[in-house]
Amino acid sequence: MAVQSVQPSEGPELVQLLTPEGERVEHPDYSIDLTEDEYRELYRDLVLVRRIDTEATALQRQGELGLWASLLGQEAAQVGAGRALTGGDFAFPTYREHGVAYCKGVDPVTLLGLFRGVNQGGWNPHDKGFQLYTIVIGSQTLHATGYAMGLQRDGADGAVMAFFGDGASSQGDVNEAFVWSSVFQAPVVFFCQNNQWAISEPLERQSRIPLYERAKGFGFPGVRVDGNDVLAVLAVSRAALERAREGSGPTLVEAYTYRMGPHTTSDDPTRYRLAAELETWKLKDPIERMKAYLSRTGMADHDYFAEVDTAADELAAHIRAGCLALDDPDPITLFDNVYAGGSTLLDEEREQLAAYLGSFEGAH
Amino acid sequence: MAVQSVQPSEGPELVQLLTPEGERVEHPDYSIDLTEDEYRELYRDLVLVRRIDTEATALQRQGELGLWASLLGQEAAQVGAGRALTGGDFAFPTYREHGVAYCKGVDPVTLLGLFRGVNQGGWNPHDKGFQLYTIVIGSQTLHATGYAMGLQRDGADGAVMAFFGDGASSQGDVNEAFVWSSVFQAPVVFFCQNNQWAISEPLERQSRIPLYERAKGFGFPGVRVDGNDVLAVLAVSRAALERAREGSGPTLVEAYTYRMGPHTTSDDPTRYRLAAELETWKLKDPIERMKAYLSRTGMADHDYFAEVDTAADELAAHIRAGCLALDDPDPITLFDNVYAGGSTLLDEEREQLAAYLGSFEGAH
Amino acid sequence: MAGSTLTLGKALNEGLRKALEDDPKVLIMGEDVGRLGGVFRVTDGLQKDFGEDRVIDTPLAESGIVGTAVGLAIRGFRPVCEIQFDGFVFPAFDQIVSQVAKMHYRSAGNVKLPITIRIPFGGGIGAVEHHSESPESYFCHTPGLKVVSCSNPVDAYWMIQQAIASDDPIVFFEPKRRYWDKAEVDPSAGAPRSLWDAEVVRAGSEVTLLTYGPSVKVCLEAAAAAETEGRDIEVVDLRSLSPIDWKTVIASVRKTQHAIVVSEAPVYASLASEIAARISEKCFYELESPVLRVCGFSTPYPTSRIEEDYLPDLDRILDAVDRSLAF
Amino acid sequence: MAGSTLTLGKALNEGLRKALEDDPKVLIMGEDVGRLGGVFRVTDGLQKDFGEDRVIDTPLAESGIVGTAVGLAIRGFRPVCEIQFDGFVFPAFDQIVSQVAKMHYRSAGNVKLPITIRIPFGGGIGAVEHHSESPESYFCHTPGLKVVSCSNPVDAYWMIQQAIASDDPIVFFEPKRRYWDKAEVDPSAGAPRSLWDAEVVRAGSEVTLLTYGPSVKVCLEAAAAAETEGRDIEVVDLRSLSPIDWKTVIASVRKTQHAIVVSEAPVYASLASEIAARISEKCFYELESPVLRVCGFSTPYPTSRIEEDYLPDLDRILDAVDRSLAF
Ligand SMILES: Cc1ncc(C[n+]2csc(CCOP(=O)(O)OP(=O)(O)O)c2C)c(N)n1
Ligand SMILES: Cc1ncc(C[n+]2csc(CCOP(=O)(O)OP(=O)(O)O)c2C)c(N)n1
Ligand SMILES: [Mg+2]
Ligand SMILES: [Mg+2]
Repeated sequence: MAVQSVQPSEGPELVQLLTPEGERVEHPDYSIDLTEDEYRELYRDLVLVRRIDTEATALQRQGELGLWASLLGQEAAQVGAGRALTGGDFAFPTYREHGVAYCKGVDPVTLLGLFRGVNQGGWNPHDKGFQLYTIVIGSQTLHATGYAMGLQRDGADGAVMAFFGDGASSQGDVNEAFVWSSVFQAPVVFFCQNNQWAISEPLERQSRIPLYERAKGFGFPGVRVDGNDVLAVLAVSRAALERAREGSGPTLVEAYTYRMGPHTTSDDPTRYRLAAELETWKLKDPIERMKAYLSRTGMADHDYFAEVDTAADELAAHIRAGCLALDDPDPITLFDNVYAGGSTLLDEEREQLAAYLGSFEGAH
Repeated sequence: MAVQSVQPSEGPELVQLLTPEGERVEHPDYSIDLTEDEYRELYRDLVLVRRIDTEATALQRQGELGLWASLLGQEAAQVGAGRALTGGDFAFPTYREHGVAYCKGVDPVTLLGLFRGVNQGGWNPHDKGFQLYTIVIGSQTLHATGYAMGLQRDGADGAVMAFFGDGASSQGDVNEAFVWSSVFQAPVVFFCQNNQWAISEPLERQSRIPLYERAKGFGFPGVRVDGNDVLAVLAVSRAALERAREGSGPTLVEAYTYRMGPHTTSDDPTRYRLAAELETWKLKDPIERMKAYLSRTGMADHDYFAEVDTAADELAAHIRAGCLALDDPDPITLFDNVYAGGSTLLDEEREQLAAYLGSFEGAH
Repeated sequence: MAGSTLTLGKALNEGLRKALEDDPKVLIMGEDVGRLGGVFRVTDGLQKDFGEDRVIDTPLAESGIVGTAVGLAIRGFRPVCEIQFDGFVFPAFDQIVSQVAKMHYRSAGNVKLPITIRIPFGGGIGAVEHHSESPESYFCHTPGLKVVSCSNPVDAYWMIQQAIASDDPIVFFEPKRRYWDKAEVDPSAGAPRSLWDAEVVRAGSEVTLLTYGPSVKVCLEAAAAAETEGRDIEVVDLRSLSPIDWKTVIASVRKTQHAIVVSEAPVYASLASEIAARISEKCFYELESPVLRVCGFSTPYPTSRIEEDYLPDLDRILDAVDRSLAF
Repeated sequence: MAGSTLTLGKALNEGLRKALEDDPKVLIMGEDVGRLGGVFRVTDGLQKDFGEDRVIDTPLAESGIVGTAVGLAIRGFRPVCEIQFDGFVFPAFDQIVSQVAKMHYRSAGNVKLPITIRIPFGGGIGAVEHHSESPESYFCHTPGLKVVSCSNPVDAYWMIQQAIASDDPIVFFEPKRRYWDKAEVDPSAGAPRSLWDAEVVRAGSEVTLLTYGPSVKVCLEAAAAAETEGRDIEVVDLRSLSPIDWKTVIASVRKTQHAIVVSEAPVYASLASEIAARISEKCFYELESPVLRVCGFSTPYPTSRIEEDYLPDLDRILDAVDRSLAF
């Protein structure tokens, strides 16, 4: 494939390998060379991940989910990062990493349990190398750092990726994670999706300077990548993970992207941001540019795109059916798994609730 | 006075105006030009501040104080910073800022209350522009930032100085203070005394890179100054405070110094650090170099030094007498000032204790 | 100005507006409190009218919110901090417990911290983890703090103003699932009672329900339901959780001789424990049955699809009433 | 191996050493725990013998200590975190309450966090602010945590090992003013009892003192003093604070019919409240007098020169015994 030498469309510090128009560009430090199949697969990932999101949003509107946190617009950031992760790696997500979950092999249906309110995450983190969603902003960056310290102590080969948002960069925990990972040279990549907003607050409420520069203050490299360019994100993430695995310590990756939807389905972004901003970012859509690239280079044609759409439809149907099959838990299970070793206090309370619930039986 | 052009004895990033040998040197960005009186006064400050420290240490050894946190070796850092503060400025100390307290006009005797255990700080922060000692590491940096935001809102002219140590740089709160002050361009100077140790932990446990560089990650300037050079500290602090007052936001000043004593009188530094290190730093003594400078330039002679020593003796006598006069509080005062507006719960408890204590009266 | 029908959320909004108008030193600070007006719209319109310097959208850092509020208070301001949800107060816990609560004591009264920390609390809104908690006991156990909770629009309007006017730091718990409850609020009437007084919201003779915040409504409903069975239940809205208005509480229990504490918080080592312990001590001879507690279980707050089984509801309260009276 | 006389601090040190020897996954982490061996020397010599990778001097950040311990535990380690003093646990409170306590529940049992958080607690050592607190009630009120406290060298040696071996997160309170108390400890004897059992440390018939940690010794002294006046007092060392061994507690109170809870923590909304509430409920007919609480007052911990008046001491306990029996 011919790689054309076009200047990236954003500031020089932004790593970009694919322009919004779908043209390949070069970068002095980062490059990528995939097979045609791999390029096509990335496109497929992007489409399926978006479909997970639209289907879940629809399910929320129909009352099947209590809430949904949409990743619309952030597909490339998540697929690029998620596909950079290998078997021995472990990811620590926020509540929006549906695309990373998908890459890590988490069945999208199990993602819905939390948002439906039937569980707090239906997958086993140890099986997937993907921790449960963390809602308290920033906490997981310390967990990721600790896990990475564990990898070091085990002499294991893997690395860790900690996900967080632009808003999270202000939390003490996140900055402590920067201190610790640097001091211990822990094999962790801090992957910040700067989607420009923390609910209603624009980036200026968190920082006066680009977020990737935060790393400088802690003694490790920071890099800003076009978060809507899946190739660039993949390249940058792979390099950062490789650096971590080699024992060179942490890297901060700032994936510069945009939250195209509301913060969650409970949010009304028209109260705080202008439609024009959205329009600008629509032109940088992560899927469109990959599609243009595949078309332009002849790596994929209409049939392939149609096939992907069919797969997306099937996935959506699977999600919908799976969601509706997610039954409410038995009330008495609310006592389960508070402790690994049980507790006499809970035994007593469980008995009380069981007796109380039992008192209604036959009453109706 | 002739200012000789001698290279500073430390790395190029270290701002120094007076070498350990007492020679004046120039710096491209910072300079100072004081009257002879002012130079002499600084020397006097250093000597008196050290005497406060030695007297308090002695009082602790004699059982008159429960604890003392010595500032030995950090006199120049504190006097330089303290003398840079002007009337409208407010300082937020740790537990070791006896020298700053002295500069802010706090009677050293009132400093002892906390260490004797009769109160938690005997001065009124509002009167002195000097907040009470803060023991929980790092908390005061946020208070300082908030106070600075208050100055902004009042349209007041002052600035704030937040003191903390090298160890504190790892705390979430300190890094949040960096975020906030930068976002709001608050008029605050973060004054970090890097005395190389956080109890038994050397700087490497907190950072891989020089601490003054932390500021870069938050978008404001950081500068490292020779913390044993009172002239350089004064110059750098004045510049940073001026910058804050002008509305240009925070500065991080790292005063590079050394904790010559134990962490506190409870500590035994021989367990974790080498005597050789101490010897090296002795050669950089902040008082000796100022004395050499004054002698060399003829600004002061033996008589002046003797007069200062006499003043120090008097101060020591004042401290000792004052300390011994600090009486134990009446037990019943333990209920005082929990609330500004009182509390029925405390009223009840106070009555109970009073009755209980009363029951012993006459019993003996 | 005549009264108008307000939701509890709007009553808080009006109370905050009044406080901002009355005292230029009052500030509002928190995540999304400005342009958005808060995720529950409690601060809606306030930034527009009072400016960005007084209604401050802060960085996303709770310790920073409370820690800078301390500094602002030392400078003479009266900050009102919003914590977005109950489960997000813990990053600020150190600043609250070791600084906010202790500064007045530490300074022998020289430094006052008139800070109000608003926390929407409690469950029942079908939310995800950390959005339905009842952490009030942590704050009640902390000397130096005062803790209050409103249960209705009238109290919301007045109590928030009283809290802001207090020279002590106050943790102000707002029953989030009652934000949309409505009542007539008359600003011209004046505050109906002190911030520290409990209120007998329903008089009765047989058993006393002691409660606060979101559970007041549930208790009133339980009392109404019990009435149809001929039971006469008294309901006390504690309003102030620390300190508690023991006089009102003890008087009620002395009268009914049966007491039940109702709260959503996990029961173990909680404010409900304190109430039960103190009543048991003070009304030792008057009590005809043990003080019962209908509270959250000793588990983390569960997923929303079973939260109704976790929360004290009408049936669990009535069951306790039966047990209390049948003892 | 025969027994030897150890201080409580040294017994903990030996217990930690045993845990490190027995399981390569056990780690120790905290401020100054390595080279210095901890400010109380509880980890003395461990870094030298087990290396810097297993006995880790951490950055000065408590949230970081606990937060990274969570990650290490997910990776399969068993971290033992030291919080240097009671008053410095609060920066880690969010990680403890929202992560450590909830991870097992959140993950439906898939993720275990066998983390031990050691906290030297309590007053009486003449220290400055934040160095004498008793924050155990905060943790007892937090579902998902277990909370224990040792009171003597034998328990210190065994309980720390049992805590580390537990698959649940445990907050382990060490009575700092008892670090220098001595007793015979025999490692070959085997743990005398389960971590969750209370112990009747002195049998008696007239009144039960329920206590833990540093106050156990005070209660035993009070009981001894009372004996000279012909009073027969039972002392129960709770050992496990959450959950409590109610069987032992209730059995004792049913026997003596008088109960007094002794704890240094501020009394309001505390663990002592829970104990009083539950005993009042469970022993309603057996109790001959109200459950009394001899605890810290509802003030911040005072300056050291008056801490003796704040702390429950022998006289205040005996006064309560008198009041209980005279009721
Ligand atoms: C400690 C904490 N405070 C507040 C919240 C409420 N909250 C949820 S998401 C969010 C904004 C997060 O912004 P960002 O980090 O940029 O991530 P994004 O949602 O944009 O992906 C806030 C304030 C929370 N979850 N945790
Ligand atoms: C939150 C907190 N954790 C732990 C401590 C115990 N402690 C007191 S001083 C200190 C070291 C501080 O080091 P540094 O910040 O470098 O200041 P220095 O003492 O050297 O002046 C520690 C760990 C504390 N006071 N606060
Ligand atoms: Mg964001
Ligand atoms: Mg230091």
